[in-house]
Amino acid sequence: MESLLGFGIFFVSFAGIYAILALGLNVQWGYTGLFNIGIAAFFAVGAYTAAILTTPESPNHLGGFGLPMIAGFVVAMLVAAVLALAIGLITLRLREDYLAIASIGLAEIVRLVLKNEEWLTNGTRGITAIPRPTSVTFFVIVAVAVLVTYWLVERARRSPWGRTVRAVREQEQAALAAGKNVVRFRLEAFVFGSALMGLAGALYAHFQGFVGPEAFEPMFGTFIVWVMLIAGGSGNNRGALVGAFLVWGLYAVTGFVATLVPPEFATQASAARVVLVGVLLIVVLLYRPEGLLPESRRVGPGPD
Amino acid sequence: MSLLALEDVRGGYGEVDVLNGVSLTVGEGEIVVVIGPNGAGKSTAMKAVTGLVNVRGGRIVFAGEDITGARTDAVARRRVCYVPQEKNVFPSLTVEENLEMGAYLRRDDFGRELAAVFDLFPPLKDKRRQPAGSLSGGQRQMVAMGRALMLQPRLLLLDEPTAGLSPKFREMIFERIQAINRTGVSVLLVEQNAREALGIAARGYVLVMGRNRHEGSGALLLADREVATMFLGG
Amino acid sequence: MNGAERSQSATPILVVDGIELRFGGIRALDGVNLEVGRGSITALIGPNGAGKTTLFGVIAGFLRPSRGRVVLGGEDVTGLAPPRLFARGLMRTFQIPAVYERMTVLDNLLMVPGPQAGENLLTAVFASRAVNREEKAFRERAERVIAFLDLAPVRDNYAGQLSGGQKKLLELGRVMMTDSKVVLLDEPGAGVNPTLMKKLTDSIRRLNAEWGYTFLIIEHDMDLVAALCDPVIVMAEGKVLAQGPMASVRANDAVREAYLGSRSVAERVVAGP
Amino acid sequence: MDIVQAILYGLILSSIFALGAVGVSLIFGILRFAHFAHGDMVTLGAYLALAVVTLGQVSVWLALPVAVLVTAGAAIAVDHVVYRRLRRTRPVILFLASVGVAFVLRNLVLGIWGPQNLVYEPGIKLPMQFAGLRLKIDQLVIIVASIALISGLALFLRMTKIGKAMRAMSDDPDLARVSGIDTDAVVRWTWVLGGALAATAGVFHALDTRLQPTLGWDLLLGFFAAAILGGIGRPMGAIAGALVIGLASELSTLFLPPVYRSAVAFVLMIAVLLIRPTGIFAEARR
Repeated sequence: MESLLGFGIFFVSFAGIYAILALGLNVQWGYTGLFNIGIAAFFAVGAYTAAILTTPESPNHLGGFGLPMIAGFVVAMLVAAVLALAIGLITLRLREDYLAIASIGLAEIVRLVLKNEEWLTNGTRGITAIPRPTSVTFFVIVAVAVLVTYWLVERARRSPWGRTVRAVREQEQAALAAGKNVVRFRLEAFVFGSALMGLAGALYAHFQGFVGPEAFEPMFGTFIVWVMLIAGGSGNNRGALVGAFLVWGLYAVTGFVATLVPPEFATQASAARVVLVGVLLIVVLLYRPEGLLPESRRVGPGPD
Repeated sequence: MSLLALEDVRGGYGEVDVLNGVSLTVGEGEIVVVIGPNGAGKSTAMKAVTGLVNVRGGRIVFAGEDITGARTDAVARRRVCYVPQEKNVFPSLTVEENLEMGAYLRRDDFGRELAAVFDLFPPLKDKRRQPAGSLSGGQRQMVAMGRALMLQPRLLLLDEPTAGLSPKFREMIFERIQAINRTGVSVLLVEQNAREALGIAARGYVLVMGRNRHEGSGALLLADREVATMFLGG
Repeated sequence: MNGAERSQSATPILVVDGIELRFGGIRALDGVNLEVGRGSITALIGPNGAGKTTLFGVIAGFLRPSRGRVVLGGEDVTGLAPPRLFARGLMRTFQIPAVYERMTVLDNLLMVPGPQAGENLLTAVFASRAVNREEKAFRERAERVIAFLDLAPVRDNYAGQLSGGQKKLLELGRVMMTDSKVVLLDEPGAGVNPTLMKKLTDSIRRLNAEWGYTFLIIEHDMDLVAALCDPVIVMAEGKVLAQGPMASVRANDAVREAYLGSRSVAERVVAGP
Repeated sequence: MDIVQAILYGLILSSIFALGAVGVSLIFGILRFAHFAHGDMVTLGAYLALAVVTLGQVSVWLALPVAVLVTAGAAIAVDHVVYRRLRRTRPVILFLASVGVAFVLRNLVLGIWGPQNLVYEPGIKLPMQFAGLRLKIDQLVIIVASIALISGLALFLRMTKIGKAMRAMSDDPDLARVSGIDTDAVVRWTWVLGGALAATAGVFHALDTRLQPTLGWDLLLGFFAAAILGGIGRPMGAIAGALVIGLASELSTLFLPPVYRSAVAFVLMIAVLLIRPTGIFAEARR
């Protein structure tokens, strides 16, 4: 019973981190139509920033600041935001597919840096000894973070800002003709979403107590977040939450099944899990492209 | 029996209907012109014949066969050749390659048609190895019509072939249309230059709001006060 | 300024001076000169391909001319980006109505005024009171516009579901959400049924007379032009061919030539009227 | 001398980039979306050849044509099951679906062959030495064969009826239909060519390095960078793009750690986009 509760707390905490990633992506893709397939870059930068800032001194990597967790959260968001600003300034005035290519390139570069710049990140061995609260404390922290994030993005969506970024998504030319600075709105949405992804990274670092480059491979850093948002319902924040918990739940269940498989088939089992997620994405696109909870029609402040 | 008949055709792009009941016929060897204000559905009616538009009601019959909703390449296979108003050439293909694409469905030798097109439009001969995208508007129109002729069409569909052309070019295009027609090709023509078009046509139709408004011989329509009003406000 | 004073006004609000524009090898605009009088409803007519929409693109800052100037309210605005021109009181619509398909009619209207306090992300999230106050004013205006244009039944529908004519009305509604000085309408009458057309012309006339907007309108429907516009500017082949009241333009030989085509071919077959 | 050697290696990489980028560009021109699974199609081709080598006990050169055919068939099958049904939607949806396909393909390979490095034939081949330069026979074959294949493709697009139809459809799909071109057939041909070239690139790259489930993924950015530099949708431009990316990547190893090779391609592409958003080898149109 106790272990079941323990698993429940573990599961919800992990899913909560992905929920924040999915909400961040929703701001970018769901509201604004920005095709970011380099989520892993912002996730990883957030995680490593928090790790470096909060760990005790180590000869293996940059660090020794020993700052409190909250400082890690704030700086992680800032660093992710600055990175997004730089990439956004370059690509957001170009065609939409260029942001896709640039963001995935960024994710690859970040991964290469994490792997190879040992002075900074301790390379493939990763950063250990990141402060780890008890699982219950962490559960509370994640819960608060998810709620605050949800509140923020939902308020943004219902505001005139949310209305204008949707207009930018729908009809760039008309938005221009109505005097909207299209590039500025895109940039804001991109930076906002990326900062949330940085926060998710910082949470992840404290959740695991360890960060290494593998966690930020395209599958877990980017792709699964897309599946969550598309399956849940792009444009809808509740959809993003539902998608995150559902897809992560599915993944966790298959992970449990995989433990029953003899160890010599471990590779096959984990590959099969990813294939399953891929098939899920394709099936959703083919049969329910608007997701489980479609974008709601009524927006704007006031009673709803 | 007429070669082409549209019977109360309704339809349009996506969800919205542009055609609200268009009926017209083209007889064997005839030139028929469709005129009307912008947005009246002239081009859409023509595209409905080629299968590029969703037809939601009515019937389209060509040479006794129902071709409503047929695939676009299947319509071309019946030698119904369509020349769109804009984007009517393959810009990165050479003039000669554009003409070859017109003969795509033919398995026999089409050297004779190639020569005939160059006879009809002499300026193209010198430019045969140039990409069509580098040509002027008038020359593009010649390539576009030439492409359609390569298939030895039974019916030629021309969508505003003189739009944006200078008067000199316009006159020449209209003369060529008559020349093509004299070889036995039926022509359905959508035009803004109503007077010239009606001048060469056996019959004409006036469409308004996706419906037939008037029909009759070219001379009759030219003399009609309402038709005149539509184009010059009286 | 109201409609009664139109065309008599001494200083034109919009001046297009020697605009040239080339696409590839083709000269789409070949030295266009025209003036739009303050408070007028000016028509821009001409055969397809004459360069009318291209000229709109240049005036509204979507296209950069290779030569020439655009002067708005006495200031040279050539090459300014669309948002900057909007801020100076210029609004344009598109030939194919450019509505925000997956947004409601109301939201389509509400997004227009600007800059809005609530468009600042931080203000929007954290200072809701100021935003709400402003929003309330926009909503009232939007509701008036919806009532004016009889769009109430489709107020909460996605704009993508509207008919072509309703989209045209919505575009006009977006104009009404601004305090623009000059409005460029690209074929407001195309694809609009007669009932809506009347609504549309009435609206344009009232907006001109009561709200003080100046209109420059591309239109093919000559009934609409004759009923609504004065003066009429005729373009052909990238140039201005004639301008003046409808009657004088109609009588102009060059215009008849451009519109009806050269008489020679036609006259060989039938005698013209 | 180091520079000349780096250029030589750069040419090998360019050849492989060109084989992939031409496919990406062709698919973009005709199907109008960025095919994200192209890298994993490359991987699939490489491993299919391995399967033929191990099962049939034949040389990799005999296995190559089999791998090419099966990969082309797989590409058509995926199009039939997934992409065909999404053609009426927006390009991003197709792109996203191809991301799904990419992960499925890669993990099928991973599940079947495992994560370890594999080679077609065990043993070390010593490079030939001349004038202080090192080059293996295989590498020479890669360069020559790539040039031959791409010239062949160029001729195919220029001379054959279906090749011209492909260019026509890339220019204007509706006008192609109106001309009587069976656009479904053109789409099938596009996948055949794209798949065949991808499989070849995979076998070549595996010959030059080793087999690895992320082999194609690691090349994918290079394909896109080359295709974009060449002006996406213009297959022959992609060749020039591949040369630039391949050479720049190898030359960068002279002053940067080699692990950043792929990052160089990416940074270079971004730099070019800033200066000329349409790609350097694309003619300015419109």
